[in-house]
Amino acid sequence: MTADTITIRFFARLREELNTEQLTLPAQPGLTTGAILASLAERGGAWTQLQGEQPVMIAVNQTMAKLSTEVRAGDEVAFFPPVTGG
Amino acid sequence: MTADTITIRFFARLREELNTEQLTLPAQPGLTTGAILASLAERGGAWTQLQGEQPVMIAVNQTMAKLSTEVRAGDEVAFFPPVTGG
Amino acid sequence: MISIQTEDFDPAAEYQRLRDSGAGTGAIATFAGLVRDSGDLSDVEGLYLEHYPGMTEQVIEGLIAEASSRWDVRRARIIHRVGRLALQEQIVFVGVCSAHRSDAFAACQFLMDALKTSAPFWKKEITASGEHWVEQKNSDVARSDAWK
Amino acid sequence: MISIQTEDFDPAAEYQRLRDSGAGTGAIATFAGLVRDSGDLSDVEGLYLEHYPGMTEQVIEGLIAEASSRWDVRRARIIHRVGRLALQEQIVFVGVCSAHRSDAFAACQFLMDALKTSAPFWKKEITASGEHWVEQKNSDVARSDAWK
Repeated sequence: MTADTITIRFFARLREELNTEQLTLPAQPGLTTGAILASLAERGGAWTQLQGEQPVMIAVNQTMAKLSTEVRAGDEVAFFPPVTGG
Repeated sequence: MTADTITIRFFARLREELNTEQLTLPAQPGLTTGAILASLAERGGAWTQLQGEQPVMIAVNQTMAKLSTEVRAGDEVAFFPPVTGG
Repeated sequence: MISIQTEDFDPAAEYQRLRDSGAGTGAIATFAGLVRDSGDLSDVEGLYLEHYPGMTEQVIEGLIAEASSRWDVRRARIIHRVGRLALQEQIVFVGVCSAHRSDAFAACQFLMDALKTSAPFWKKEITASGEHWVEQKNSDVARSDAWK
Repeated sequence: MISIQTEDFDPAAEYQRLRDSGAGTGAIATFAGLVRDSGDLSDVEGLYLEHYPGMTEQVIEGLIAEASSRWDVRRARIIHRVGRLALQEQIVFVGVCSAHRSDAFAACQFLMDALKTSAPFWKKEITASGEHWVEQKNSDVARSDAWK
């Protein structure tokens, strides 16, 4: 990862169904996690679930975040299903 | 204890303050635990507390009982302060 | 299973027994009470615990039966010590295993709360300057009543 | 103290450490979760647990800080295993010691409930006929929300 990209990570069921653990996207001014989800959903197939009915949890730099959270170059964004530990 | 008496037991603070662990009383028709407490309180001194403000718990044959519980020959009656275990 | 004893107990062995209660066990909640240095009095050096033999066991059996009727209790274990106990010694152990964590927690907590207000044990605090029978706490009665 | 690990843990050693937290400790509440033979699926043979390294520790530290601000917590210990776990293996341990039993119980239960809905762990059930990612339970969310 370089200073002008954003790292995207997937966990658990999402990681398996997207067959993707990690990818990088270019940073853009005003980019939000919601916009990232929308653009990834356009890839079709399993990716459409990122805007589907099943809830997707969002973390930015390892802190829970919202669809409206803005993302900057160097940030780590994670998408995952509701947690089920304990 | 014979078949026509009642065994009275005291525990904890009551046992110490009355300086009595156990005593026997004659059984009488219609005798209640309340009547026993009243007659013991007449002994004066520390015994008066059996009818005083501090609550006295009552068990008959090792089951919690009330002032109105009737007591028969052979029964074991216990008087003690509120419990403080655990 | 209920034990009233003067000897110390081993929570590790108790935990292991609870754990060995079958493949349906998903949750084990335990509680241990220790002798603290301040209770009604400060500078407590130890406790003396008295009980009513026979009645104590009967009351606790009733509490376990009640817990088992209200929650999924696969096994419950209660140990209560009596006699003279030094600072930081273990006084009481309550362990419950269940399929589910909510049941294990509820039953364990109910048993501890009910034990405090229903089982015939009495505690005397011992300090350098004397002894003192502990008074029942209103907060303990309230906690126990909350389960009714 | 927080540990996320693939290795098993020893509740006896954890209990002993909680017990050694000083003369003011009067209460130790512990919870352990085990792999059960039925969850979302029946005939479960084991679990696979995934987590988000780094974030997990951060979230749990926050939960312990919150518990410590709400209750008297003298020491809190959380261990959560990840990776492949067989039936009846230990998954999670939460131990809290406090001056008072009500605080020990509340903090222990809060930590377990919050862990279930806030910490980034995901559980997959493994059976003879396949695997299945566990769904978050509404009842777990409700229990966790009840602490707010």
